Amino acid sequence: MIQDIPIQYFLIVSTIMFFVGICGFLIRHNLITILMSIELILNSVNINFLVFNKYLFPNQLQGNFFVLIVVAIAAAEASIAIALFINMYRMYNNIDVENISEMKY
Amino acid sequence: MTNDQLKEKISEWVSGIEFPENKQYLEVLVPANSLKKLAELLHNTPETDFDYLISLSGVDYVSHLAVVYHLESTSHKHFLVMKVKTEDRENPNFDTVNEIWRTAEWYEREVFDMFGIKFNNHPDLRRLLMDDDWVGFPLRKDYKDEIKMIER
Amino acid sequence: MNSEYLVLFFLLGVVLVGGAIVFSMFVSPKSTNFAKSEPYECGIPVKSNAWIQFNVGYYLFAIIYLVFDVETVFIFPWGVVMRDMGMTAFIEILIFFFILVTGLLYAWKKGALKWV
Amino acid sequence: MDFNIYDFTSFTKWVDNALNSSMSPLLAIIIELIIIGLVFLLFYAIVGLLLVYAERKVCAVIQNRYGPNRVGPFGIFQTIADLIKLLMKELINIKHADNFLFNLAPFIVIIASFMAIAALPFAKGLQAIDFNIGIFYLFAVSSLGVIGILLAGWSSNSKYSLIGAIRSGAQVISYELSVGLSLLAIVVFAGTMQLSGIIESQADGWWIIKGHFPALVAFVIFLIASTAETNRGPFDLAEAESELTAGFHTEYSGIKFAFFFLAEYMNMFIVASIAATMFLGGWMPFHIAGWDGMNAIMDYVPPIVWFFGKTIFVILMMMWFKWTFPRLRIDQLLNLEWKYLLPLNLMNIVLVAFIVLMGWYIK
Amino acid sequence: MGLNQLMFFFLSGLILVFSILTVTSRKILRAAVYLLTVLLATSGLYFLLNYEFMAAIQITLYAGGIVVLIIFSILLTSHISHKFERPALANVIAASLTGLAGSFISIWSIMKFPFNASTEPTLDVNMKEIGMQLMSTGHQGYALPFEVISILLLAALISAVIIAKKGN
Amino acid sequence: MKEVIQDIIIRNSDDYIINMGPQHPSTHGVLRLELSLQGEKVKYVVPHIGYIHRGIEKMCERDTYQQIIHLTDRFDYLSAHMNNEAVCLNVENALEVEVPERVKYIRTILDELNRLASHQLWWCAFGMDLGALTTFFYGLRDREVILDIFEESFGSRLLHSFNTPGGLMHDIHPNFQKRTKEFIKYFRKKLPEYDQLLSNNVIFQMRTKGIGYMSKEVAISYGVTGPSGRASGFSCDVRKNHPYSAYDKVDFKEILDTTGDTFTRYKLRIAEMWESMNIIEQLIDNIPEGDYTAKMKPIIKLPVGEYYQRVETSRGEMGVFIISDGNKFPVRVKFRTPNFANLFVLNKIGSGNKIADIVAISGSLDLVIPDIDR
Amino acid sequence: MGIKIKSMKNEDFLDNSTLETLKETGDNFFLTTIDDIVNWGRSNSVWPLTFATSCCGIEMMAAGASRHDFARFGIEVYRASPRQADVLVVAGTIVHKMVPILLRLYDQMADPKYVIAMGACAVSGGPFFYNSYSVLRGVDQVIPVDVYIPGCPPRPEALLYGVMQLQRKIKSKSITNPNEVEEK
Amino acid sequence: MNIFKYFGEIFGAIKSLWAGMRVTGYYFIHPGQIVTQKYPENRKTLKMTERFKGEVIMMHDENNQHACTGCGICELNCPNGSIEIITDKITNEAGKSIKIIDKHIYHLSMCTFCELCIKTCPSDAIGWGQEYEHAVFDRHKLTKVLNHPGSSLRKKPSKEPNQE
Ligand code: SF4
Ligand code: SF4
Ligand code: SF4
Repeated sequence: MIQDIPIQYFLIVSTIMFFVGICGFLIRHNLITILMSIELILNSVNINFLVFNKYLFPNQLQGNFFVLIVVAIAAAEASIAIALFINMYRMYNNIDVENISEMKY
Repeated sequence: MTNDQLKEKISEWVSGIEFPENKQYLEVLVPANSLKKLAELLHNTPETDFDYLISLSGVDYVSHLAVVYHLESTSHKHFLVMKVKTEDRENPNFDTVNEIWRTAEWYEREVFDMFGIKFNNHPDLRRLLMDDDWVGFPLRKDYKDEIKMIER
Repeated sequence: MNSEYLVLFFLLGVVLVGGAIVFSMFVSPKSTNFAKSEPYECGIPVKSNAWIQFNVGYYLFAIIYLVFDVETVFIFPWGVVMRDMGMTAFIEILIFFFILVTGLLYAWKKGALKWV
Repeated sequence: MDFNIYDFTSFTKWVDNALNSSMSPLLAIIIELIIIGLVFLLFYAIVGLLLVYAERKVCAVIQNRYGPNRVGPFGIFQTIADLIKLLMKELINIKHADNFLFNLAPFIVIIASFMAIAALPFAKGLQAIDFNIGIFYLFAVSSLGVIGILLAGWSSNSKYSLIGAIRSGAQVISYELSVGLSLLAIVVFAGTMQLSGIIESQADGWWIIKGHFPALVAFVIFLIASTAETNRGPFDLAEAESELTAGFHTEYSGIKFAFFFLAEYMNMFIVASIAATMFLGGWMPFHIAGWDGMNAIMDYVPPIVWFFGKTIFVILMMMWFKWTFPRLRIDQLLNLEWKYLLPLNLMNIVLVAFIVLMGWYIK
Repeated sequence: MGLNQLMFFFLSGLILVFSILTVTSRKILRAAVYLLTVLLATSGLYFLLNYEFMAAIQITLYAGGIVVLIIFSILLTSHISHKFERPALANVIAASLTGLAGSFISIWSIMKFPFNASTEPTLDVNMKEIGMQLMSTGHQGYALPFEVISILLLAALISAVIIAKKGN
Repeated sequence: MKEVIQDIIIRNSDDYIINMGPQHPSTHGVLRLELSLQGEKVKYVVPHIGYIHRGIEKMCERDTYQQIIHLTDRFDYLSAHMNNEAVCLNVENALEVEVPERVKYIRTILDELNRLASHQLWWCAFGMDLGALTTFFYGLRDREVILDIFEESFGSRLLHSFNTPGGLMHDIHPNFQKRTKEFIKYFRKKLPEYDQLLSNNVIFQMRTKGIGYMSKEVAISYGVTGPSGRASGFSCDVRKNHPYSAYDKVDFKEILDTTGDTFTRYKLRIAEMWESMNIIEQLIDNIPEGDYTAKMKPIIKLPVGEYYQRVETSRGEMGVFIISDGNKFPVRVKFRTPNFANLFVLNKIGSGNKIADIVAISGSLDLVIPDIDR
Repeated sequence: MGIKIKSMKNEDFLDNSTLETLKETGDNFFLTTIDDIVNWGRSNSVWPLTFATSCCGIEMMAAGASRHDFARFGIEVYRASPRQADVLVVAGTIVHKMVPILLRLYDQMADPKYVIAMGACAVSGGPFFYNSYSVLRGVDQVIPVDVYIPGCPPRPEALLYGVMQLQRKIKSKSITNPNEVEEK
Repeated sequence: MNIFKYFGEIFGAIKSLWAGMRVTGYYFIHPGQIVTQKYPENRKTLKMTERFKGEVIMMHDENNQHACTGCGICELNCPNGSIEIITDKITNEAGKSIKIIDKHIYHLSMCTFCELCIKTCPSDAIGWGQEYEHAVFDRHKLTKVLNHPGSSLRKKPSKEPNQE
């Protein structure tokens, strides 16, 4: 645990980050921005994992491994998502959510 | 082929051909309307085989405008100068030969740029060396430009 | 105890660049004309505004990179313990590499590594 | 080797104690930070200027000429003159460009190199941060610089810079992998990622000697990949003069441009010192196990000299590359990475693991 | 105020400000740069927590990998003059209400919940430990996830290649 | 019926156009190339010329024949001597003046020296285009030695105006033979270094092999001459086909190759350098004694008629076409310059390659822009 | 009062009178120490733009090559982008078609910028002064020129000499009163 | 792909790269090969060749006399008008009115060093000067008057017959 900083501080930061991500998810139409919002959300989750690990179970490493796995999945997801976006862009010349309905695959 | 054989052959192909006097080499003066035909024949006939257009120049003889083609055959090594002329200074035009010798495309653009001679069916007849908005044809003998040209 | 050092070095960069730019802004001469603020293209006024017709190669490599980057991250902890763990770690990494190389070979075969 | 006359740990401890005893801990640490900051700022500037000068001289000699020799003795003030001039040069702002990002790009490039310097071990105890993941940290921050290049290229609204930026993006991220994997070979040998630990493990011989063949392969791959990662030498496609005029920094003028210039040289310094640390023993003197007499003599050379000597050696190698080879084309560049370096690297790591498993390296 | 707190407030301030900027910026590349700042600050938090490996991973994968990829795709797909439309007001209000309500509820419950910090001795997180656990097959071993992730990545690679090739 | 070679550029309004030049390090002057890009690939190349069109042909119409000489220096400034010679030979032929043997020998030697200097400059510029910066300095270092020889005899390094109708301006300097021989010895040692540094380098070979292929038909139809044409198997060496000066007295090979890619064009020029040294060595010791100029009237008037003379410059066939009406000024002078035709082929062999290849290809054509624009 | 250039005396330079009048009209006869430092930096690091139109460009290249080695004067870094260049060496003929481009390049250079007219063509039109319809007769008609180097082409030494003249001119300027930005 | 070919390629590549590095490396460790001449330092010893074309000068002897008769042939022959002859009429001792040179104006800024004027001058009055440092700040400084002030025509051109 960290001197002088209660666990709630970290949690508040991650919570706000999480909901900012949700807001971004809702208000933007551009797929890349939506992807960025998702990254924000995942990131806030990661903070939580680590903070819980640090404050509540300091003699274990589970939190760390979960973060590792989340990051790996995030990377895989991002790479496929971007492949899709760029393909969409090549077809429709823009990448807004509206076009998803037209996608063939 | 020797020059005489060439002469014979060419006068066989097209009528109205003249052979002006020239010390160095064989010269033919072609009427403008049979230029394309002669050029094609010269290029495609295996005995003549003029496949290399060395140079294409415009000339202003004051009395008339002319275009001079220097031709060579890479296989037979013979040399020929082909010439066309026109008296029309306002709107001179000839057929293009750029499908026969590709290099002619730019040479013709240059002649157009410098002498104002137009080439029918040329794919891209724009000014080559001068600006697009340049007025006049600089290499003509009657070209004058008091501002840009200091004469001596 | 390390984060303050990191922030310090971060700030050093900011101070160096920021300071120099601000200083330079005050002392350097200024003049404007029309052409100066135009983008440079060998002295020709920029005309076409079409967007770049990009190439699949550009981002395909980026995507493959991301995948491999994750793998690299995972191998590093392995590297540390390889000496201590011995055989187990060796076998695990062989499996891991086998899968990884399959991916690489697949991409290779598919022509994803070829620049078109 | 417990006793080392050139150990800086005691010195830093002493500074720490002196400050702590005279003021409050918070103030003490802030003052400490400021001192460190100033030292590094100075260090950064001096190394950058010297490297620029060195490169000019080296290329001059390679090319049968003198290089700068009229400003000060042997022209050593040449880069200072350049610096003054660049500082006094106008900063041009481009119309239609994204000014915020345009100005941000040099920050990112410089910050990335500063972050890397934080973890470099210059001598025993002379290291700002000794992470236990040291080398991995360096690997991590070295991937940040490319963002600056991408931003610079995009925000200048110029075709040349955009092409340069995209090229360099594809290039840097590709070679990042090879850099990481070739470093991993040494991590496997040393069994630790802590830089000080890695250096200690080379007390009886450098890894390039102890690890013989695979370490040599890793070293060569690291040299190639890091040259590419710093956009230098035969891999300077992002700023290929003869193709893209000045590449991604075409539109930058004055001091902003100078920072890109500086960052290139600092990155070169950083990768060279990583190479020196990982493969050539860092500040560790040249030791051969058993030859105690020679080892003792070697110990008298200060570690900082060893460190900089090795770094300069690697830097010279990189300059030598740059001034010898023609530039690669973008597809060949990526081919080299994906079809040659990466597979070789993976093979090499398996080989290293095998050698470690069997204990066939020189202990 | 201790140095730790100072650092924490600095970093979390960065995170909050820039994450809000990320979703509100109308220029897409700027949004990506803001996101980068958020991620870097997060890794600063990890450093503060003494999870250095996680922090470095955060930099490598998020900042150096995903953000670079995002920027890359932005470079390829959008022009510098491009700006987002301002989103519809109703949309904004709805989204921010959701966000506010959600975060209020969560924060409230966080404040309510009695976290009792563990008194167990803190494990010194060094790389050896992480590596051992990651590679070991026994109890608390993560060897299986380790291999599974490689398969996940293989799948991601293959699908990305297929998708990208399909465009041609 | 022979096949017709066509490559009309079809421009599209939404092509991604990027301008290379007029101010660009790799266009060697003020050539402007309009590249249409698709990613890194170039769809077509439109060369724009005229940024250094100086109206020399017009100026010639108001100059005497002696005065024309100094203008000819200035289009292909790297083969200044050959350009001079073309005009001089033309005037001499028209007047039927027999120039002394000594002049012929000296002219031939100077031609070859000039060709060497020009190829050296091309080599270093080509290396620099491909990013090998050191070649620039090595090439120019060796070139300086030739320039020193020139300067001793002509008083200037680059544009010497040393020919005059009927002969030469001065006799060669007494040191000329000695220094030329020294140079040949020196350069025979240095030329293999060029190979080690660049020709054998894998990176260089990867960059140039198989790039910018030009077939023999294309070369002839586009009138690509000089080393670029000969690399495609177009036997166009004027020195061999229509010998002038002392070329009929020396024994030399016309170097031909049929591969026609960028690397062949490169290799061919290196081989030409060896051949040039052979030619010089054959002549340098046998320069006959005699006058350095034929007797000429101070005011030259060509008889009425049209005259054409071809010489081989370092870039290809150069022709001078003079029309005279018997006055001291010509009616029309037309220079057929090699680079004009050589540049036009760029789109044909360049489109479909990458930006970097365009740089390599245009470098291998060895363009001198004022020679195109005149 | 002379301006010091390493290894060459003030009296050895031509055209000192113009320099003196320049200083007097610029009412900055007294240069401050800061001026000295700044001018030292500026004059010792003039990076040229790679801009060569014809024959003179070859001599400019020769001046950069091993024998003459431009780099000794700190002029090493040829910049291909006008943003980073300090001096525009007009080496070669400028024709009317080129004038807009030359102007644009000059405009795009960052201040302070200098122009050297190298060769007869750039100084006055040179060999193409008479009878040519397309040559600009001297670049000083369109952009302000700092140093004129005659010759056709000038020897590399002449260019180096011209560069030293430019350094002298730079050293005679003051930052508090930079010579007026000439409009053209 | 053939695995041997793969490694063979790598090996060949390294060998060829090493060949190039040997060349540059050789020069790096042999600074004696440097060919640079230090220009402003070697000004004293730097001599141009005797035929060097620096600028056109008019030869004056110790009595400040030259050989130019003011015939104007050089002006006529100069392709680009770099020479202007301004003549003056004076009456000589014999009472005859003759033409002498007043100003032989030479535009260095335009001269192309073609040597025609020197070649054609019937009295060999002009020749090449060795000066090459011409750079000035003011273009008008490049217009020179070749005959020195107060100089006069040499009485008897007592020299070998003209080469031409
Ligand atoms: S001054 Fe002479 S050498 Fe220079 S560009 Fe003009 S013609 Fe060429
Ligand atoms: S050298 Fe030529 S250009 Fe110069 S003054 Fe004499 S004739 Fe005129
Ligand atoms: S210099 Fe010679 S040619 Fe010219 S005016 Fe004098 S005497 Fe006549």
